[in-house]
Amino acid sequence: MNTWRARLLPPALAIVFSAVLCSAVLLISGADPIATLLEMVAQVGRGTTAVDIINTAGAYYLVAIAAAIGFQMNLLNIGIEGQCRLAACVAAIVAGAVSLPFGLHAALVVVVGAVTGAAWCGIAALLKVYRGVSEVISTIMLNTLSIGLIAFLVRVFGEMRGNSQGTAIIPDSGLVPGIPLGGAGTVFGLVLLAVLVGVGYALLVDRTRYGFELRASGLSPTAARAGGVNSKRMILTAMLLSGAIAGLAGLPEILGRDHTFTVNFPTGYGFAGLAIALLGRNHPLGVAFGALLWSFLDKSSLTLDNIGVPKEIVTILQGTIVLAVVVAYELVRRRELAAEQRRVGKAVDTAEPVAASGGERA
Amino acid sequence: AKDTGGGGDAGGGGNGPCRLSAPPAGAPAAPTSATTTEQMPPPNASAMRVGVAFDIGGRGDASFNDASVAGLDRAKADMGLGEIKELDAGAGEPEDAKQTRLRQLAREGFNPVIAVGYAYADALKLVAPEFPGTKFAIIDEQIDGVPNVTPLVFAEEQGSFLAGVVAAHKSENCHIGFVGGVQTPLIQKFEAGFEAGAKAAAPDIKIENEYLTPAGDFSGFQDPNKGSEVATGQLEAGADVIYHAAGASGKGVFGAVKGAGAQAIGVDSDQYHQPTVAEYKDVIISSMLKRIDLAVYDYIAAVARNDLSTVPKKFDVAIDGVTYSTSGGKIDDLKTTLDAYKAAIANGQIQVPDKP
Amino acid sequence: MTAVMVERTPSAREGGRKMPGWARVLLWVVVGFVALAITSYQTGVPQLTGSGTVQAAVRLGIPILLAALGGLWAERAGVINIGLEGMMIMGTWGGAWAGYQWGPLAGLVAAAVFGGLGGLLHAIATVSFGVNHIVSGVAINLLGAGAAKYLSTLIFKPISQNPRQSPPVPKFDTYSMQPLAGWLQQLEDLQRVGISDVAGILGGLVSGVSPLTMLAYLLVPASYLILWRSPFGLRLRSCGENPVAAESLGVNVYRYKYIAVIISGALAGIGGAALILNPGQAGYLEGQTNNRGYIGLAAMIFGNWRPGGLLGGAALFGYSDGLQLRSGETSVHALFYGAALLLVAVAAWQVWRRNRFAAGISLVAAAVMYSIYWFTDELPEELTAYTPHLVTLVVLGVAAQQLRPPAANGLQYRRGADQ
Amino acid sequence: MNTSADPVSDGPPAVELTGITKTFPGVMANSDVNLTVRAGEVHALCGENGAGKSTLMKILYGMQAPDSGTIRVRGEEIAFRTPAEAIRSGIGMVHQHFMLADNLTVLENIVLGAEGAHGIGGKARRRVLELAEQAGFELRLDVLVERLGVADRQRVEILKVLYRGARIIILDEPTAVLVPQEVDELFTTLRTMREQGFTFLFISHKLDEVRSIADTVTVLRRGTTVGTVGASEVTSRELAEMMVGSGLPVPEHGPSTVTDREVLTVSGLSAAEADRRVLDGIDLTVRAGEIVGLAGVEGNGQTELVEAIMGMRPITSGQVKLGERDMTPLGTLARREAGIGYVPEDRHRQGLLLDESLWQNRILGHQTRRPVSRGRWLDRQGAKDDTRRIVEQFDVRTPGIDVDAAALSGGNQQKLIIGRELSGDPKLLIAAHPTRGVDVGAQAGIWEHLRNARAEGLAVLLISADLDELIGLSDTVRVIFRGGLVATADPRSVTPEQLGAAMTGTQEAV
Ligand SMILES: Nc1ncnc2c1ncn2[C@@H]1O[C@H](COP(=O)(O)OP(=O)(O)OP(=O)(O)O)[C@@H](O)[C@H]1O
Ligand SMILES: Nc1ncnc2c1ncn2[C@@H]1O[C@H](COP(=O)(O)OP(=O)(O)OP(=O)(O)O)[C@@H](O)[C@H]1O
Ligand SMILES: [Mg+2]
Ligand SMILES: [Mg+2]
Repeated sequence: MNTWRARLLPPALAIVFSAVLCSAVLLISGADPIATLLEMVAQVGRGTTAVDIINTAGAYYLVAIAAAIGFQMNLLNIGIEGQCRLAACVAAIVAGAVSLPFGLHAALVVVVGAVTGAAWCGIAALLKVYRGVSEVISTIMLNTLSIGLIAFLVRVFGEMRGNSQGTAIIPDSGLVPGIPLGGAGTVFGLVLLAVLVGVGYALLVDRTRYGFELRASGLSPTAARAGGVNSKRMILTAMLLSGAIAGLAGLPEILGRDHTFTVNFPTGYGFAGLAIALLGRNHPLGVAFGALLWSFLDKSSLTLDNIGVPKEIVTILQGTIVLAVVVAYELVRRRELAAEQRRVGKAVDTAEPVAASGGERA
Repeated sequence: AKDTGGGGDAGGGGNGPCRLSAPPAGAPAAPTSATTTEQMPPPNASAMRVGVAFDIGGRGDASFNDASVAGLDRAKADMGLGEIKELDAGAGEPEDAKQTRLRQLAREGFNPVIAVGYAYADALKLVAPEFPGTKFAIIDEQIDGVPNVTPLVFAEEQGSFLAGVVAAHKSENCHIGFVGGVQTPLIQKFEAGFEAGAKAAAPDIKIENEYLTPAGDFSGFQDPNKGSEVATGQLEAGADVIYHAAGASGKGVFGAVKGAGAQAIGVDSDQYHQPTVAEYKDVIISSMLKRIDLAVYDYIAAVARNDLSTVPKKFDVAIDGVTYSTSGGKIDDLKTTLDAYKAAIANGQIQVPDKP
Repeated sequence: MTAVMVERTPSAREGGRKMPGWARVLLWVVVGFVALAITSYQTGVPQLTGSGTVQAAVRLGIPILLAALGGLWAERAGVINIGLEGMMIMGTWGGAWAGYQWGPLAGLVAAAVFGGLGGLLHAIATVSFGVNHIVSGVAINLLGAGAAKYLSTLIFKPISQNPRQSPPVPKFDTYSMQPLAGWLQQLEDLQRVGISDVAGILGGLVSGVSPLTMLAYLLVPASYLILWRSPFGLRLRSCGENPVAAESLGVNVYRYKYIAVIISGALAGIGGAALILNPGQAGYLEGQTNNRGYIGLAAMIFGNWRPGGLLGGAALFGYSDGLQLRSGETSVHALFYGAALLLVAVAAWQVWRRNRFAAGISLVAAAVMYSIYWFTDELPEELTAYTPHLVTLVVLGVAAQQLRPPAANGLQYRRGADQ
Repeated sequence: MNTSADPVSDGPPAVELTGITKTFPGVMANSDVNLTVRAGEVHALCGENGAGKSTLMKILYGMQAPDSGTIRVRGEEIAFRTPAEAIRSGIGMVHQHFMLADNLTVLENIVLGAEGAHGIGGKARRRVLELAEQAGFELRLDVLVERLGVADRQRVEILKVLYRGARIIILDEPTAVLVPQEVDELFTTLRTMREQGFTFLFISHKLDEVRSIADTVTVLRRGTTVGTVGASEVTSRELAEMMVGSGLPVPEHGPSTVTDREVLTVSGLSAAEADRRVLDGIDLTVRAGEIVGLAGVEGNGQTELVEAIMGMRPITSGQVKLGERDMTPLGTLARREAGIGYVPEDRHRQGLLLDESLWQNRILGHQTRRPVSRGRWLDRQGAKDDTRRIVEQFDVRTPGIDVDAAALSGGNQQKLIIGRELSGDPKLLIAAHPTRGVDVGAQAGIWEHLRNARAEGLAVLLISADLDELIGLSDTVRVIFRGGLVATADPRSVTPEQLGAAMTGTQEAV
């Protein structure tokens, strides 16, 4: 399954398939699919859309890597949404409350974000490891609970600005300067954090012992156990890691643009993360591609109102892409395995010495 | 056996109607001269292109988005606007989506651009300075210091005060309820005013109040199921007039009220005439009107005249920016009382709190 | 000379104390009820056992119950269905669309059909294409939400002037089991210890019931009978336990999985319809399912993949939600008292099972609960709003290890492949 | 049910397979197979692993479709598309791997798929009891199958087939998991039923058994029929030669290499599972250069013992020592690092990452050690090089080390595992069923490697269901029964029957 064909064919197929399906839907509702696509592409060049795509892709990348770490060992961290929001909230509260020199301040905030995310995910991890509670259910519950907790924290530690409730404005020392591109907007400085996390993730999974154990646990928990992998420890650490990275996802926006956490903090990052990780096959580059695609669809869809096409078409497109991509992967995987078995069969046939050379021995 | 509609009686352990205090006397008749703009002939604005960025819900939400639509439509009819472009928001969208929406309108030459909802506040602070030649307005948020932004804000607490007075007078148990959608500062203004009004009219009154969700969980504006349960709870506790500020969850409130044969007060626009809740018409005795339509109309007219100073600083009872509706004729008997309170608020005799 | 040297004779095995399953369930129901009744009087919060609260619990619990039943059908056939939420959304849309035009009955049917379509898609993906069940479910949730949005923009907007809402939809009427409901109401009004509590709870169950609610009630025993007492159900369950074996006995596993998942979707769709067609509900409204599909899944797991159990899960959720919505912080606060009582009961049970350690833990937890009750007057409103979720999490944490999912749940099955 | 035909009738053959060919990707499982089974006989199928026996039977049972060839049942040509159709023609199959749903009751398992006959209620129950009585089985119908032992499970399988009114019954390696006494019981049942007119297709690797029960034997080799002979006319040796085309390998004792250096010392080891004792005070010693064989009927604690020694299962009391070092508090990885190699019983589930390349599989279990890792980092090059070494030394037939483990045949997968577990100079090897389902050639190779390692001072704990293998390889044989070690046997003098008696707890009889 290591050929480029096997890697690239499925997403390409999926995107084409979804595009065809959505075109059909568009045609039924009387819109021109080509014009719609052109309009969406054109939108990238307008205003700050290009930069917004990059910025949001950064956040998406982080949540998707958080999801991918879980997927590597068949853990489904549906709680990314809650971890991301809660971590953003707590980090913003801390950021607004302390005063530290520039740099150190932001570093502290990043650490607080990661720790909060990890801790919130850790509840699910502990419940799974010690009480056998499915992480799917516990993280769903934790997502909802995080909403209440955030509301509580914002009320107690936050302040009111006009009609919006938010945490205290973060002083300049806590901010992370971005890369200003004039009228095109400002790329968040913490997008670099996403890049770093990506590199770290790639190294971790491919080159380290921990990464190997992670993958092994996912591919076959029983084999991993027999191979000395401590499954409890793996579940715990993988969930903590996943939560920590999820906890970073809200920070680029907060430290780069909003300078506060308000109760209007965007929702839906968690599920986007799951979908993007699937799309990118948990591969560091694949996920990057997925994050950019997702972000592009999100941002460019803002223009669809302009040409009278319902924005919802993009949600349908996203859903179809996810489904189509996994189907395509499965089909390609089956074909590749059959091909490989044929190859092995051939190799064995040509090298066939004797079936039973075991007759003679000492 | 089939439960016949309205069979339940809400006044189970009732304690009878309230002892009512007299309406404030001696207040001079309210300065009915509404706004200055109203009296002038509508200007011609046929060349004007108006951009509108809606909050979640958009055109047809039967709430504040729709109220601004009403203002736009009237402006178009009276002043002949050249073009109107409306853009919708998505649920839970990030800040940059709002910015993009505003920029998009400004860049395409729409002027003025009206941002509906306080959610646009931060985005507007950022975008407005980028387009100094474009005039912006924002509904429901006070933004100062940006010269090309006009805030259009309302004294919801004053309108809700009147709703409180209505409720106190109409309650047969001297027990009323308030259902808030999401516990945000804006909705708390409704609660504060309602309570103050009810207490002013009947100092002994019992008031239930409950929010569907805490701040940040905006599903409270979208969950009639919960609205219905909360209202039922209040009705069973003895309340018999319920005022809601719960967006689309209000449907559930009306449903519960109708089931119990009690009375309800609507919010924002005249819900008696609203098609989406037409089936509950008969229990809606009044609505607290928040005249976003008026604000939008005034603002467009002011832009057309190129004189923004005529836009009121705050749309309050004094200029009928917030008021009550009488459709259905259920509170015709209260008109004088209400107008007395109105006058007292307008001339400062009564100060309505905006925090509970 | 013997080649085998005997070392010792094997010892016999010992067993622990056991109790039949039904008796345990009954016991816990009784214990829970007694704890509730005592709490209700000691804390002075009659709502805890009021018929109003119970009715609210029923109304809030029915969509969850139906979603949970949907989960049961799919997972008993070995297909994890996390796409319930999406199917429920499809159901709400379908229910509103047909209900608006042809009345509530048609709405109910359409909701089942639309939910079933979601199930069909899930079946195609998971059964025919071997897609990971959770992945497919996530995608279906996206698709369901997207499709409902799109359809409602297309179809509802011209009528309701609003792309996110349907026009008003006619509702089912409600019925009460008279004269029983009336008698129970009188009993409850007497406010006598015990009797009034029972009357309140029973009264809540038999009054103000809509046909849809009745259908949901019926679907629980019906699911049990079909799944556990009919050949069809045996075959369906065998697909969730050991599909290879089932196939080898001539069971068409694909077909049963398809049927199960489609039924699952249809049940979720009906759950969506409960949000549309029951009295007091609005029509279709974007976002109105508000994660009830997921909660349904949790209720099913909570109920150990059994109809009776998931009924309990849905009831618990509906009850705590109804309680917190209707009587707010005070009653949730009182629940801590109840929790302390229950934990004492658990401790007693553990002592009986000779599990000292668990008994000790339970007692400590009971003390914690009681001190929370004692030292606080009210809980932050933001947190009580999510009582049901917290309760679900805690109960799962306590009970999860006794759960027994179908053996082949979530596994990919391909015909002709070994294992 | 039709009237009982007299045994070995002259009518049309019960089953006639002609020219059956079946290819899997890369494997020709059956090529032009011909087989004729007379009504009322026990017809045995022999052949080494992968010869295509199971595949042929699955084709007859409608579970797999042949690429070409015809099937006749009682003279009538039939093309089965599903097992249901085969069942309707009176064919039943008891699979090599049991096909039972653990979480369903015995009754449910039996009536599943055949509910049409008597429903699933009282009528069905009466019918099953009736059949059980006929076959001489005693079973409680309402217990969950997960609570049954192997022999009982097999009875359930047979009842399943009978319940469907099958007259032609395929038994795929029914004796592989049974001890001799249970085998005898099974054969008694088969003989009775043969008298009643049933026809059996019987697959086994154990040639003595084949000769004792079968009327006719057909031998398959590499997917084709080698020939059919009367069971009474051949010796086991002749059969074996037909199967492999040369002499049959038998494990043989070399000179003893046992030292008195104790490598593994297990003392007083007990473990429990949900109130049930699964290990009961085990004392066991394995010395350097010694192979200790563990005999026992499946489910008597051998799996649990291995897991406890590997640190994969919590214990309630006792101690495990490697040399002088106490392993008890250590985890699995630490035990592996200390020098324990482990060949798990289920290579697909426990031995391999099927969807990973061979060299990634080399890392599993060794992830902390050279040459496959350096500290916290993997050494990819080192892993690849060492995998090439294993492929070479252990004769793993593969085109390269980048193919997925799933693409390899069972025997080659097993060789890879043995090679891996003998890497890094282990002091102790725990080998659970190291040659199960491995063909004769590979089997001999694996034995060879075990013996060589023993000669170099390796201590081996060998678990096997194949008593010949146990007796042939071990220096000492211990018997495990109900979680306790109940007997010790000297492999040089013990017979399989004696061992079997000890394994079933009837050792007094010896
Ligand atoms: N589903 C399958 N896909 C691919 N190859 C298969 C499949 N089933 C069997 N084979 C291959 O077909 C060949 C014949 O297998 P079969 O199971 O019939 O052998 P067997 O004679 O029953 O062996 P054993 O003694 O191990 O049971 C083997 O090489 C096996 O690898
Ligand atoms: N379902 C399947 N799909 C694809 N390949 C299969 C399948 N089943 C078996 N194979 C292939 O057949 C070969 C050996 O399979 P087989 O089951 O005959 O092994 P085996 O020697 O009998 O081992 P085991 O005893 O573990 O089953 C392998 O190449 C395996 O990949
Ligand atoms: Mg095999
Ligand atoms: Mg076989």
